[in-house]
Amino acid sequence: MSAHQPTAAERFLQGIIPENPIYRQLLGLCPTLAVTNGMRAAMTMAGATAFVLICASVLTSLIRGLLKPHLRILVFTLTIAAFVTIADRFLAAYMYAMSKQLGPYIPLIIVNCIIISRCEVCSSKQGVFTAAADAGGVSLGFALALASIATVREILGAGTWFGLRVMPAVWPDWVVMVLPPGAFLTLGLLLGGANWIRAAREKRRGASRAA
Amino acid sequence: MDWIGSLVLIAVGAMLINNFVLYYFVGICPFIGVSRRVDMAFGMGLAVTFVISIAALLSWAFTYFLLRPNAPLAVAVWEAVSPGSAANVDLSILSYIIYIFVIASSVQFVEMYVRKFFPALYKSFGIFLPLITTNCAILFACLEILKRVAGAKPAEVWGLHQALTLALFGGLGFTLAIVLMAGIREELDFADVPVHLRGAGITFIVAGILALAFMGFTGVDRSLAAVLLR
Amino acid sequence: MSGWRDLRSGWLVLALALFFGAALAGVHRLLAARIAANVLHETLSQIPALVPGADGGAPVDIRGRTVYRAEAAGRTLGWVVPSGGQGFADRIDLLIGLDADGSTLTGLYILGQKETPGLGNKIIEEPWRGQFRGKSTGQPLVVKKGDPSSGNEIRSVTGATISAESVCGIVNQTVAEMQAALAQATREEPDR
Amino acid sequence: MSGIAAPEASPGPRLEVSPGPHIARAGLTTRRMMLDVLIALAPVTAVSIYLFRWHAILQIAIGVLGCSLFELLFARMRGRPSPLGDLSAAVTGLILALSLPWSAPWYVGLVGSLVAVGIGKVVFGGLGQNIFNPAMVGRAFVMVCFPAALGAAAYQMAGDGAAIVTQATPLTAAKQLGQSAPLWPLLVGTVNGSLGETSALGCLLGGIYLCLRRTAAWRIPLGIIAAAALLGGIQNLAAPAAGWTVLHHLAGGALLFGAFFIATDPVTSPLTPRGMWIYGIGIGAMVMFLRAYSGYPEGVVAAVLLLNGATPLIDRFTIPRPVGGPVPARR
Repeated sequence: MSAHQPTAAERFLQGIIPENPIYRQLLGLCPTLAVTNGMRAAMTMAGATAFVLICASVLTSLIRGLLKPHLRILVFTLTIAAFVTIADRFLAAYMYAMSKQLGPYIPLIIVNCIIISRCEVCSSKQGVFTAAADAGGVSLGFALALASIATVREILGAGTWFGLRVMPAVWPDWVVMVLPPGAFLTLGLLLGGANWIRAAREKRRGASRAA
Repeated sequence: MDWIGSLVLIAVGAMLINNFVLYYFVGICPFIGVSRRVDMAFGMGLAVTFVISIAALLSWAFTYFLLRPNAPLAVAVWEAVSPGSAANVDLSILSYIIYIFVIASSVQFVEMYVRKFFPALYKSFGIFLPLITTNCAILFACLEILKRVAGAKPAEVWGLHQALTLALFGGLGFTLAIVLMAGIREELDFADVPVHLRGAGITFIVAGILALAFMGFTGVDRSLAAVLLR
Repeated sequence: MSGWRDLRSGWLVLALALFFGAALAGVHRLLAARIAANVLHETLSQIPALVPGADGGAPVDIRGRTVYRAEAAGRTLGWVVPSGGQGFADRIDLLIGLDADGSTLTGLYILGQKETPGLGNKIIEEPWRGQFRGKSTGQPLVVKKGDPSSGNEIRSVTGATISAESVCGIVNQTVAEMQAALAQATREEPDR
Repeated sequence: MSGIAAPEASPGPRLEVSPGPHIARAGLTTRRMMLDVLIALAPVTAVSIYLFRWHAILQIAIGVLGCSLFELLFARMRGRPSPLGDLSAAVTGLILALSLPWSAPWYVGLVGSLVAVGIGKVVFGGLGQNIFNPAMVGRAFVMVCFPAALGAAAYQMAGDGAAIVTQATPLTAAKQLGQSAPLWPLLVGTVNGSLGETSALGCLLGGIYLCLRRTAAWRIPLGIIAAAALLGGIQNLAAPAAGWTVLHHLAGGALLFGAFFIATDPVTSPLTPRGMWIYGIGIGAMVMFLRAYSGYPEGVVAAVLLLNGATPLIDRFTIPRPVGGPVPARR
């Protein structure tokens, strides 16, 4: 590996905020909108996605020397679909109620662009350790993004967080927040907020460099 | 009339009430990515509708004959290999893998076919076809069909006509949503949208308002089917 | 590229397919029973609440319909019938408890629904669905706004009449079908 | 549609027809137009205050003050001058308040104002650039958000004020109980309903004023009323309901209020006469369709939002071609 290649630790940190899959890259939006009406569902989804992403990254990294260019995507898809099936069955066996609640969104991890893009961009070109660190970082970034959206939606929409009451009893639940329109509006506004924070930080950094 | 009622229920549900994009959030990537121009959006919508219908046809056939518990073809194969062992054949664990290959190959096939026989059409929407493989709307339609074929009670197992209705009207609903969005986004090119909300942010907000408007259709499927069943 | 080389370069895919096939077969072997038990448990665990006195049950097939016989000490106390239909927003799936001859409702449980939160989804709450307990199945149930006055009336859900009527409709239809099936089953096997 | 075959059919230069910026329609006359709308809303406002007493005054105060406050706040956040002078926030707030039931809790109007101004207007760049009618965005949001406070049952809460406030609204009564109201109260407005929608004559009076002043384009309300009357007539022929005539279809519910005061918002409606007809007829047909088949008793909010969303497309396909037709392809 050449000197300018990012190290495993850098890869890990990159995925969390600077290259956050949701806020920066706008990937994997389908589960981001669909399962963020509560923290439990969102975190289960984040866990399942992390499992598939890390397993698929490690495996593609292991076999990266054997990959033929024209069969690459086929191999990735096969790998991801197999791991998703495994995750799906484990959820159905050990978290049946949650698996029922998440419904089709667990199998839809197969077409989550985050995973295939990490396989393509990173793990098919890097060592196992780096690939795993990258997958871990991206998973963490994905989990944080889901948590931010789910926090807003669950607290406003149901007055709870992880199912525990956090709002005072007089709080009138904003039902729309746990329904589809609330998902779109929350993500839209949070994206604007994230851009604003980033712009403000860059401006400050630019100002301090000038001074 | 009974089956017309059931088809209306599925069609209206898939297109308006439980719109693939605005209710189930599937197909968001092209909805955000290819909604800058109305003609492009329309092409994408048609391409998705086309592929989704073909994928639904194939996945229904696979599910019905091979993947559901005690599917006829699976049982026949088991019987042929070792007679008497087919009491409880269930290949549904292979569903996801088979669907994703069905989708990938139908996209390939559609691309080849359109390029060969409709070059003009290919020129305008051929570029979208490779993108569609990772469009979750298509896998979602396959999964809905799986639920209605493998998970349903014997009397409620979906036939091919129901699967195709879901796919066709789901695709048309996607087309409707993406074309509306593209019209709005063309208009927004002239608007003074706050800089941090430009692009994806405002698109999601518009989608949220459209989703609110589409909630007005709640119950329409039920009433229309009731009228037809009467 | 020739066909033969295509095939040769595909060995990795074949190997992976075999590997994943084996892995999935293993997962299936390991978990299938447990998943099936989860599905069954979802219904079986409701039997004591749906049919008073019953402590368990088993799925049986009555004229092509899977229902659950609610038992105590081997005696049939009633039936738990899974059913479903269109609600206000989406499909409603429910379990209906009936006594042994199908003449009285003994309980109602909502397995799955997507009715409006805070309004239509009140159908899942005990104060509303508890009304069905003890209702005679002699005549169809009807939804009434305000307090029910006669035996076959069910109080509506405030602001969500359609959800309430949907549930009542599903119950009425299922009970009618079940009664017919029970009558026919008894005629065919008089000793049961 | 045209986009698919176009590159093949015309190898010549492609002409792009794009809708003109909306800003041209706001400008100097905004304040006058908004003042006109406020004047036109006076009759229905008076009727609602007469019927619902301090409930109506409270809702209107919350709506107008809420919208103005949020407008000011967001302008401050974006570093823009205060836009309150153009009165558009007041109009949004008044329409929002008039579309609520008398019994709505105070936070409904406040949340509605926040969403109407914030999500309906400011995120699009402010007045003149919004795609959807702000008051209807706010109304739709609270309708889905607080179903218990805004559903059909909420109108019938026991309360003080006149006796009508405990009746079912005419549409709810017709839809759920099959009862029809006598026509005269529907016209005058002595029935239950959202604050501003009860009086058909009040809506007509204000609406005709708006049309005469050319603040509202007459084609839009006419299209809505014509489509609703036609479909209502067909519905009556197909399934006659005792005493529920075409006039009931028009006067019961929010159809006239929506037709004159909401659908005619020049920012969110089409620019061309042909487009206005399509838009108006579309809203009227959609309202009747949703009333007949959706789970909600009324469909004006959803119909207006849907056709607002389709307005860019309507404009796109009805903007006139250049004189002499499209440029022919060169051989």
